[in-house]
Amino acid sequence: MTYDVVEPIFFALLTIGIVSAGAGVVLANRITTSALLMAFSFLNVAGMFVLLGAETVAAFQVLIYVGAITVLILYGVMFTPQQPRAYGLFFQKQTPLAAIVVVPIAIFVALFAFSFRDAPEAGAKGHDLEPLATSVFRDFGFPFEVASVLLLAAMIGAIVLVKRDEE
Amino acid sequence: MIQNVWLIPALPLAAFLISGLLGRRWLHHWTGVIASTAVGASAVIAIGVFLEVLGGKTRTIVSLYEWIGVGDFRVNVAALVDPLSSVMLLVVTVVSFLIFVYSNGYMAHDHGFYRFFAWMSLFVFAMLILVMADNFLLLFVGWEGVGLCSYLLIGFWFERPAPYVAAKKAFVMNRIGDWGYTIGMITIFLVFNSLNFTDVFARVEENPPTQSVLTLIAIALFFGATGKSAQLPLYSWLPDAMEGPTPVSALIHAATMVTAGVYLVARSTPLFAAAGPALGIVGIVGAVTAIFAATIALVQFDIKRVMAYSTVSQLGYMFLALGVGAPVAAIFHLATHAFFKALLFLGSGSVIHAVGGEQDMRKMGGLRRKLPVTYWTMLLAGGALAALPPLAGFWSKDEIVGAAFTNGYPILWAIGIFTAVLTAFYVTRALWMTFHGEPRDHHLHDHAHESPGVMTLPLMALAVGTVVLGFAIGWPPEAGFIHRFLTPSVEIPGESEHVAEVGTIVVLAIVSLAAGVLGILVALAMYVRRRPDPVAVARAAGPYYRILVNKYYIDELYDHRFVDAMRALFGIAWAFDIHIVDGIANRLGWLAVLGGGGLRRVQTGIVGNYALTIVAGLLVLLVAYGGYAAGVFTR
Amino acid sequence: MSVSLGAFVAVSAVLFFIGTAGVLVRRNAIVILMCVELMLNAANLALVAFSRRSASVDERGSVFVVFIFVIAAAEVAVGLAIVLAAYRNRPTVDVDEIQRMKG
Amino acid sequence: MPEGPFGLDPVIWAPLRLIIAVLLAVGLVFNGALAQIYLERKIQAIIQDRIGPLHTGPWGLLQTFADAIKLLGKEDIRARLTDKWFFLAAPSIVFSPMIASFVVVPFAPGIVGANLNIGLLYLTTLGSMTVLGIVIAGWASNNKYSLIGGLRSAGQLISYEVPQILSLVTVVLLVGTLSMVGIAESQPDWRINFLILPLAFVTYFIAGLAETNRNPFDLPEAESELVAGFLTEYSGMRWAIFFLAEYGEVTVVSAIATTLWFGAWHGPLTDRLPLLGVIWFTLKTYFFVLVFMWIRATLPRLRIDQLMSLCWKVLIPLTLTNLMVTSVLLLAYPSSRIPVAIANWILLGLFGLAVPFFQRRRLASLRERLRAAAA
Repeated sequence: MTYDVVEPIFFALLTIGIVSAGAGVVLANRITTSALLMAFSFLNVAGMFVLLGAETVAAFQVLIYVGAITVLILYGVMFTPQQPRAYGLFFQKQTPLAAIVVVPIAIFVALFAFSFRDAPEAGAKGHDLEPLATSVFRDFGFPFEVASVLLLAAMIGAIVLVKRDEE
Repeated sequence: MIQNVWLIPALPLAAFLISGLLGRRWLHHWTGVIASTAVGASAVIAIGVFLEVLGGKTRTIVSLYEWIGVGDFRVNVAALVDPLSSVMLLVVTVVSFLIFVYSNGYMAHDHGFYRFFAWMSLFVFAMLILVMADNFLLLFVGWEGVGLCSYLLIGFWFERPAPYVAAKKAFVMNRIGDWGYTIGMITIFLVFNSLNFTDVFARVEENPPTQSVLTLIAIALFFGATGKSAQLPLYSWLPDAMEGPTPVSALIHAATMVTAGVYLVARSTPLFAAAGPALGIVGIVGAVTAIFAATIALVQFDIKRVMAYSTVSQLGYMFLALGVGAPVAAIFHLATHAFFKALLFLGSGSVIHAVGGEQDMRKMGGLRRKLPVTYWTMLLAGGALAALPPLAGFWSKDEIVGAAFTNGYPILWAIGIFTAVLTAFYVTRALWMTFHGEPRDHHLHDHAHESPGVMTLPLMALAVGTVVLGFAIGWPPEAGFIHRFLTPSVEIPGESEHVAEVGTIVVLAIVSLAAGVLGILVALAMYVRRRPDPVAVARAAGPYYRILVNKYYIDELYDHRFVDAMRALFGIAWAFDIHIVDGIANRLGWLAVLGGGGLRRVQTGIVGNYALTIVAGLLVLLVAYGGYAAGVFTR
Repeated sequence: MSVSLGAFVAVSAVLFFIGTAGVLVRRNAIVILMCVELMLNAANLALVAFSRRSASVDERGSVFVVFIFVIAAAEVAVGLAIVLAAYRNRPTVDVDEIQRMKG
Repeated sequence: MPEGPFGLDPVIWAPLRLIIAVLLAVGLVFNGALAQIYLERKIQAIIQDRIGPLHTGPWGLLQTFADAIKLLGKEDIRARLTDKWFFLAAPSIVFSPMIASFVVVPFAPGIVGANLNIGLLYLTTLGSMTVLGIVIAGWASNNKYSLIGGLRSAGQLISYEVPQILSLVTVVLLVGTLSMVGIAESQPDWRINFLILPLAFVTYFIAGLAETNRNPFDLPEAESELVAGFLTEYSGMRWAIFFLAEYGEVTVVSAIATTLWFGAWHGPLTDRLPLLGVIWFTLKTYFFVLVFMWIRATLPRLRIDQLMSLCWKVLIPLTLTNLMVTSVLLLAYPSSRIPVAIANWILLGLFGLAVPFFQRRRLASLRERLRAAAA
């Protein structure tokens, strides 16, 4: 069993996981189910990253999406009342219209995507940790700083929004 | 040491940040100590830099970083350290330090203590940037910075209306001057394609542009200088600025900021020298301002206002010196004036402090015994102002007046001598009314007390400077240390200074000394012996006296003529705006309302609908892109 | 390299449009947030795929993924805060019933 | 390909290595948990001046086995209104990241499941996944005590992740690698990182206590206020899995501390007999496990607001300062580590001095308020 044989198998499994979990997020009636399926989908995407050889990004993916964003969303779910709803209240009224618009684009783009080919010399790429670190901290140092300011602003904004007025 | 010259402004900046951010809640009165220490450290470094410049490093440019780099437009944050700027650094830091120490006592009971020191530190920072800058833009940063601090500090007691109004007036008048500076700066960049002093002055010498362009630049810059240095026609903010705390008046409106204009012109000497009539204008404006302000000072009763008009007058002297081609004398007078005028202000502050905030000299009198230190130090400073040898003022003023004569401007020389008489008169009058005679208000007199040591020590230090400075660096006249030191950086190219013969110098010195003595004697005659009685003189000269008391009605003139004209203009503009501009806008508005009414239906308020629109737009884009790729649109 | 770059990008596209569909058809604000996250993840996948499989030697694509992480975290925090604030004003998280923006 | 250490062909060695590492991990977790429970009881008993388990087996050694058998044999209860799938999934979501952590733990030279170049990042990643399981457990139980316990735990874990990761980053800055093996190899002989970065270790250890929900940070399971927190509705084997996960986490945190600060497998004689490293490593790890127990027996539990303010107002500023100082000093003196060490010891000293000072001030203000309330 060489890696070339294993890779498509993993790829197929991960694809099934991503697509079915994604569809589950949209279709699930209960919001907690949606949230967990979303986390599962994120994990599968992380698997894809590992398959692509980007372990660092995969680790960040799990750390941020599963460890932080999903938990945040679960918090949101728990602070708002959720009840399973009748179909008419569950989907918006524009669903048929949305289907007409989205499906053609989706099919077109997905088919178009297959036209991308690997660069022949790209196969020998090693670990992504060092090039990633070099890029982030050297070439993109300034955007990195800006991103940190953005995070700070978001943090303050979120606190201000959620803070109750003290009377 | 010279590479660390940036520390000199950095320390006051740090003091500003610390006092401003932490002062209100935590540091309180420690801010005074912190700020004074920082400025003191700056002064020490400035002395080091000065010594190094003295040791032969006559021109160093310390570049911190590139501030602006757009195409050809390159501006560095860089310090130019040469004899001129090192002298200015020294004067600014030393005088600031003494005034900071003094302020610790003077402001001790003010609830805005930390605010005062934060802004004073910021001011020192901006002033140091101004004198260290190696290009016009960075100088402008300092220029605006000191203007801002001046505004903040004049309006320091903003709870009262007068300081607030005075601050606004100072700010607006400075802005008018800054407009001239900005025009000059932009023209410099357009003409020379650079804002660096070095580049600009080099190009002025190598391939000068037309005379008229140079004159325009010089006049515009000088207009900026008149705003900052309170010359005609933009002088009237300075007397009003006395509404600020006295240390502010001493530091900003006597010793440092108002000399920025002098510094600018001195720094731009090559430019002005090449600009033909510009120097003449500088000299005439200076001379007229000198005599003009001195006449007003004759009749003022507010002790600080006398000093303020005196400052305007002395600044006029400096411009006079610049105008007659003696920049060294101007800077020399700037330095000595910084000491004795700061001393006069601090002394008046001490008096005001002693009599509980009273500024009217008519209510003082006989304070000599109550305030011995203040009295003696102010007497020295007054002597310096009246140009009595061997005090500092004598050497520098004599050099200015002498230069006017030897360089061939006898009328300006005559004005200078006459102004010297007036100067001696009003300073004698002010000191007499304050310290001698019978106490006129016994209540104030009984409660007067000498200021604490933290205030009198700076007075004494400044007095030492007042006594020795002129002699130390001005001897022998026309060839003293200050000449040898400063000439390389302000020398007018291609024009050697007229060196007068010793005999001429002595005669000129005796004439100006006689002028000072004459003024003093007249004043003493009027106020000690009452012969002629000042009141009688005032009555006899009725209309002229009233003109002087009302400061030539300049404020009213500005108010009525300029402001009314502006109002009328604005009225027309307002009508145009209401009827034509707004009319068009309103008609367009109706169109928008009608169109919006139709489009309102699209705005459902349902987020999903908006998102769907976005995706539909994506679809349209894709179709368009597909068509483009397939070549539908090319055929 | 038996799985081509195109396949990864196709999966990314499918995930993206699943997310889009979710945003368009669901009514619950929190679910819509989740679907936006799915879309961001699809973009991440495409970026990493291009970054790893294209000719350039550095990790420019992955860098953008890192920035997307940052933005996603900020977005969720602020988005949830808005949802909670809106919920406090009107007891619903149904986007159809929050119609303050109606013209 | 890794070089086979015992003259073995690398083709044989590579899978063998994985098997050994997994066996070690499983052994550490399962046997370790049994041993740890026994030790915990005994140590607490000693500290509290009791005897502890005594009757089952010699010195009560078999007591934990008996307990384990009891738990296995218990009836599998699930309350009707719990959320079935989430209720079932939660224990494994908590347990599997913990067991997966052992893949990168370097037991001895060559004996490591996988020498990932992002090993430390991988560990923090897995640590963050635990939160999800706990939140789900709390929510699925359909019980307000469980829910509050779960939410508290999530808040606590997310908050303490920040100082924990910041402490780890300090070491990474010093060593220059994220690989656990690389970090272990960087501290030969006595030159362990603890001598250079003691403050980072202290902050990491405090954060680690919170991350594993141990005393004095065991708020999520505070019996006095929340019954047993998110564990309330769990019993039998599922409860045991949570428990195993907790002990496993303690072991992981101890193992990370050992690797990062105390030289991992390095010890006397390891240069001649590399396998001895396993023993050294286990001994060092268990030393920290014992410290965990010691702390549990001595310190009282914090209140939730104290817990949060400790994290956000003390630990995070402290670790950030430490990180900044360390990075600046490392940039300034790239060849020497002595300045970093000096700065770190000074910071640690300041921290140690400041604690009683602030504690006394806080107590004084509390007394003031009490007096005001009484008056």
